[in-house]
Amino acid sequence: MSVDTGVDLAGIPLRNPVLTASGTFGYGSEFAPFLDLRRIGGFVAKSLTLEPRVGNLPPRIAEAPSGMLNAISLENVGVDAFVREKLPALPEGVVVIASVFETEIDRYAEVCKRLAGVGRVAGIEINASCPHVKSGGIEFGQDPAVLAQLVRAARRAVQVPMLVKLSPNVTDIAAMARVCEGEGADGISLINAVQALEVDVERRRPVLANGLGGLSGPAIRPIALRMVWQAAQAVKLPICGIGGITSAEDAVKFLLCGASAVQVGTSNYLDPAIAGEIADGIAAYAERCGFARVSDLVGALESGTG
Amino acid sequence: MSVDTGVDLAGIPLRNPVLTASGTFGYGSEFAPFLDLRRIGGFVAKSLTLEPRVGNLPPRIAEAPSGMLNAISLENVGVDAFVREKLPALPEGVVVIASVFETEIDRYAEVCKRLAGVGRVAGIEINASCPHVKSGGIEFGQDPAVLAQLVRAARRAVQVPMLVKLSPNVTDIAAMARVCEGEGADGISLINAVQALEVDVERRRPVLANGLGGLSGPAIRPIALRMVWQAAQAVKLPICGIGGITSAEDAVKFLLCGASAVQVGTSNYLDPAIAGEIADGIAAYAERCGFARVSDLVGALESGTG
Amino acid sequence: MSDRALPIRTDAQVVSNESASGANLRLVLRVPGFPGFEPGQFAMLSPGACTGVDRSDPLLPRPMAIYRARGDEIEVVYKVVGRGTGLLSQVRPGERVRVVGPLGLGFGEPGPGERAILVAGGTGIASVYELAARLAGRFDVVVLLGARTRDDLMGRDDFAGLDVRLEIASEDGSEGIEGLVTALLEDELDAGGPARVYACGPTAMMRAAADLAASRGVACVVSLENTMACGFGVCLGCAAPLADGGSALVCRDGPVFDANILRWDALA
Amino acid sequence: MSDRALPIRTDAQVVSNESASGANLRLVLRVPGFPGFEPGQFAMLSPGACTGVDRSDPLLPRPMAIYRARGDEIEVVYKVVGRGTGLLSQVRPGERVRVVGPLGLGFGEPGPGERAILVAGGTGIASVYELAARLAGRFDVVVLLGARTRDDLMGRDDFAGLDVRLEIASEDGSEGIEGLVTALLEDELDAGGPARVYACGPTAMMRAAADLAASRGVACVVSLENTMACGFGVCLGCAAPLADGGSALVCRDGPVFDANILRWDALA
Ligand SMILES: Cc1cc2nc3c(=O)[nH]c(=O)nc-3n(C[C@H](O)[C@H](O)[C@H](O)COP(=O)(O)OP(=O)(O)OC[C@H]3O[C@@H](n4cnc5c(N)ncnc54)[C@H](O)[C@@H]3O)c2cc1C
Ligand SMILES: Cc1cc2nc3c(=O)[nH]c(=O)nc-3n(C[C@H](O)[C@H](O)[C@H](O)COP(=O)(O)OP(=O)(O)OC[C@H]3O[C@@H](n4cnc5c(N)ncnc54)[C@H](O)[C@@H]3O)c2cc1C
Ligand SMILES: Cc1cc2nc3c(=O)[nH]c(=O)nc-3n(C[C@H](O)[C@H](O)[C@H](O)COP(=O)(O)O)c2cc1C
Ligand SMILES: Cc1cc2nc3c(=O)[nH]c(=O)nc-3n(C[C@H](O)[C@H](O)[C@H](O)COP(=O)(O)O)c2cc1C
Ligand code: FES
Ligand code: FES
Repeated sequence: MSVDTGVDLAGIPLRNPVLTASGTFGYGSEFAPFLDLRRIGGFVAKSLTLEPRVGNLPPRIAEAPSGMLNAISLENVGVDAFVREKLPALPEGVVVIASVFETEIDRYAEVCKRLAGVGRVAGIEINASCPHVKSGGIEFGQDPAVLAQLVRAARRAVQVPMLVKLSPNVTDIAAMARVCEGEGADGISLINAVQALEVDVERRRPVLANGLGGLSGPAIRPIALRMVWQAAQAVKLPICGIGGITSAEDAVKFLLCGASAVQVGTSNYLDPAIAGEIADGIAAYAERCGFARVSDLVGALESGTG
Repeated sequence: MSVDTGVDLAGIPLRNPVLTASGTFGYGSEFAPFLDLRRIGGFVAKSLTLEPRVGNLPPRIAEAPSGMLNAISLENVGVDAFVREKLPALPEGVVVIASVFETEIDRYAEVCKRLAGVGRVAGIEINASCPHVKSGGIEFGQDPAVLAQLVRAARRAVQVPMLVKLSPNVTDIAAMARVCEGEGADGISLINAVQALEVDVERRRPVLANGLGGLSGPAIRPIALRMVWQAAQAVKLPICGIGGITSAEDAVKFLLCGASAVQVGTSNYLDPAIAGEIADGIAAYAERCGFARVSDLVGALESGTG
Repeated sequence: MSDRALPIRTDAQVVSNESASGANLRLVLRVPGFPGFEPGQFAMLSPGACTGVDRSDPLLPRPMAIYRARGDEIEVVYKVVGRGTGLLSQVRPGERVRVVGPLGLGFGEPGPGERAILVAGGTGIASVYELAARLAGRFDVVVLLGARTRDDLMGRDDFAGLDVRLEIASEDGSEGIEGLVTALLEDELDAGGPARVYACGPTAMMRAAADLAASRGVACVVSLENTMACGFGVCLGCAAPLADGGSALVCRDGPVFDANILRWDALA
Repeated sequence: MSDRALPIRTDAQVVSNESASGANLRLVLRVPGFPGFEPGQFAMLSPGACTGVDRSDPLLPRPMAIYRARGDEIEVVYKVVGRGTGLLSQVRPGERVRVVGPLGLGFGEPGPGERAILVAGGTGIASVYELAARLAGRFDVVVLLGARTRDDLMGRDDFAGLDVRLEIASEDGSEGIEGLVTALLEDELDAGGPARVYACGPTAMMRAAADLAASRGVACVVSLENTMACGFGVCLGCAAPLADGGSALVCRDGPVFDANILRWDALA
């Protein structure tokens, strides 16, 4: 492939713009049987909390039209086990971005501190789509003031490139992007799953034990593209585009809207090798359309529209 | 059918809870070849402006995963032609709800005045998902203060039952519902289409000439169910549930979440007789599950969940 | 303009669905109560609802010209270009396809003594077969078909069986003259005499045909193939911009339009 | 627990897909490089990707037990209960189905001298056939199958062809005794002697089997059929709550579990 597929995401050099999304790629090694992890730009690990956590009762997932709902809650091995057991299991040359979520700002900061100086961690993604106990369960990423506090605190604790992952459950995604830029984030990732509800008409209760869940998959892609485009108009920050990506063409749509890289999520469940195929397909698209660098696709959507 | 299918929506008595959504049912008579309009509860006509309007350039629609995008803009025949030509064309016994949208609050009020005292208009739905010129294009329904002004002004101009149709592009749908309740709306309808973007990777431009469009269809149903449930928790106002309804089961989900009635939208394009089948199916469901009245399904979702 | 028969909505039964030439297939559907149709009218088919498994992607029905009809059996000739037609190509006899139609307004007839020049390319060919069949014998009819290559040609043999003059152009010369169908049209128009042009195909082709006809002072109608959601005038998605600044609905006011009233530069 | 062969992901070719009894079908897939499997392991099949037309609804792959395998041909016996299995029932020989597997941990073997009591109902029957086949002859094997009615019974004749004792219960008495399969299990357990119970089927049935076994002090393993998104331990969607307050992943730590460690009241 004569095309230069390398991109820079917020100071993280990637061999290609295809990452995999937190919570959809485990801790990486689960995919080793299916995919050479060096074929993709890197992956974002399952979000980490200070202590190990057990998640919600089943059912935790449900199917939706062109998508799925999930309510896994905070289940993860905890930051220490991640550093001690999960990271060392990964082959050299695999770019790992750690994801952090917690229920209190100081806990976020503490998780970040535990990740500081860990060699294998190329960057940290702050998952702001977590219910904030103090503000009565609304997500950190839904209130500009709370988001600002979170990003400020995290920025102090993070030396490596720091991405902030935004919640789509907001009126004005551009405003949230500006908050991140103002508080010194190196980049933003969007979107997280869209808050949703599925109902079982036979039992007359929500399908998920937790009631509400997050909608992901192709169904939300047009919403994600809109938000990435709006964010790209509003800030200079590098953007990582996420939402319903199932093919190279889908990924290219995000790049054209202004994303420097993308994350493949739910599609990894359908086809654990898909991220590699998407990476190859983006290069093929660039070549076919006469782009010397994949990075030339970023923001190449014809303007004056939208 | 031994089941009582009648419901009351914000003071409008309906023979069954199935309405059809504004912009997806024309002015009613277009469906006469396919469906006896008396089989459904009624319909909401295409939103009306003061003067007739021509819409956007093509392409105005695009397909999306389990949904479609549209950017029709304000195209409609205008309130006067609606009253003069469209209403008289409808058979007796068809319940008609007029929908109003405009770019300025006083223009909204003026359209409502023109509809005042028109016998065939059983109710008025205020479409708040319209870009507000004065606030730089953000939707009336996206800013609580602007929404309050709109509802207040409309309330003064409307004597018949008044529904306010909410935009889903907000952080806190419950807050918007409370605004409507506070300003004297008789009910709320939700959701309108979700703001979205689809990209043509060959032309490297948005598929729609307008750029952004509204996502509708099954893809948004889990989002709509969540918002209807959240609104039902927040206000006592009757709710009309809208979003991706394709079957009686889908409609029942909205009733269980607290909607007193539903509106079928995009599905009318796929099958112009579907609203009638959904109405029959809801009655069949109620009978099968031992509900004497369809209205007993409203809010019957098992609590303690969500 | 022909007055329209009231459309119906029905779950039609698949009689047959066999490949014609190249990527083209011929679908025969039994549509109980089909009221007949005018040449140029179309139907909305729901491939998403084809296989009996309820599925919401792809969501929208697809507009297809009614190629011809025998009693309550209608025939559709279509090309597989994407997901909807791909699904349609998989339906088997006995399965059901939701059909809404006939829809739209057809081609009118030529004036007395006018020669009918039908120029069609690509999937547009399917829209003009019935027109040719009904005008054949009663008018002097010339059918000019264009395709990229021989295999793409729809209904070639059907046209050959009609009492019409048939000429073909293919871009690779594999059938008829090598080149564009508009070259054939130019010769026809140069022959002179009162005539009326009926064009259906890619927008660029129809625009060229319209310009040629206009330059000779010959009337020209075109049949547009806009993307559609409903097909019966309620979604307003198929609007075609008009020269006078207004817009018309392709599904309701068309798909056939007098070429002069359209705003060609803004046609999607 | 058997050590697991590394799973593969491949677009398997459909060899055949024919109706077995009632709403059950038997699908044979050619899976190049299939590494073999342990009884109780399963595969994720993507019916949404069946027909060759890219489609995103239904989205998720469906877990299916590997019924048996010959070289690189694997067999799946499934019941049409909804959209995914409905689509699966329509795939034709030559078409491709995405397969990820073998996944999960299988049933272990009984202890020396232990009688193997396999009790299965509904679609769970498909999970125990290979176990019966591999234990047959080497252990005293009893297979107890339950179904609503005769037609629902999966692989009846396959089991009959094995060197095992086969007993059947149907709710309508159309085959074997009239009643629930757990009644058969009770008799078996009353016969006494060292034994091990392998149960797969509806949750209520497995729970009853587990309770019966426990009351007799007999070991019991069950194979759970939770809804799954990935099948290989990354979505955390298939979690089964454990008695100790923790939770295990059905796809990775199961689907086979010692009945005692599960928190039955919270199983979905
Ligand atoms: C009134 C009318 C009559 C028609 N009659 C016929 C007919 O008789 N036979 C026939 O084969 N087709 C006909 N078409 C075109 C047909 O509707 C489209 O080819 C079809 O909708 C494509 O659906 P798809 O899902 O397969 O393609 P999509 O997946 O929707 O799109 C795939 C590709 O097909 C192309 N495409 C999409 N829509 C159209 C379109 N409307 N016209 C041309 N290319 C398109 C796009 O460039 C896209 O890249 C007609 C269209 C109209 C409006
Ligand atoms: C490890 C494992 C092995 C399995 N092996 C087999 C097998 O060999 N043969 C077989 O036929 N089935 C098997 N199943 C069950 C099978 O996965 C489901 O029946 C299937 O996913 C249903 O998909 P659907 O789209 O057709 O139904 P859906 O449209 O998803 O659901 C339709 C109805 O099916 C029921 N249903 C959904 N999921 C399940 C489920 N997991 N189990 C039972 N009922 C369900 C629901 O009640 C729902 O009302 C297995 C499940 C697991 C977890
Ligand atoms: C089962 C599941 C678990 C997820 N867990 C996380 C998580 O722990 N942290 C996070 O930031 N995002 C999480 N996500 C969100 C995804 O990373 C992604 O933002 C979202 O699914 C949209 O992308 P997609 O449509 O490609 O899946 C999860 C998504 C799913 C489906
Ligand atoms: C083509 C199109 C045009 C629409 N026009 C209007 C409109 O004029 N006024 C309005 O309130 N909603 C309009 N809507 C939104 C619908 O009424 C409905 O709220 C939305 O489509 C969600 O419902 P659905 O998923 O069932 O389609 C339109 C929707 C579509 C698809
Ligand atoms: S396709 Fe809906 S109005 Fe023409
Ligand atoms: S199915 Fe995804 S973790 Fe088990």
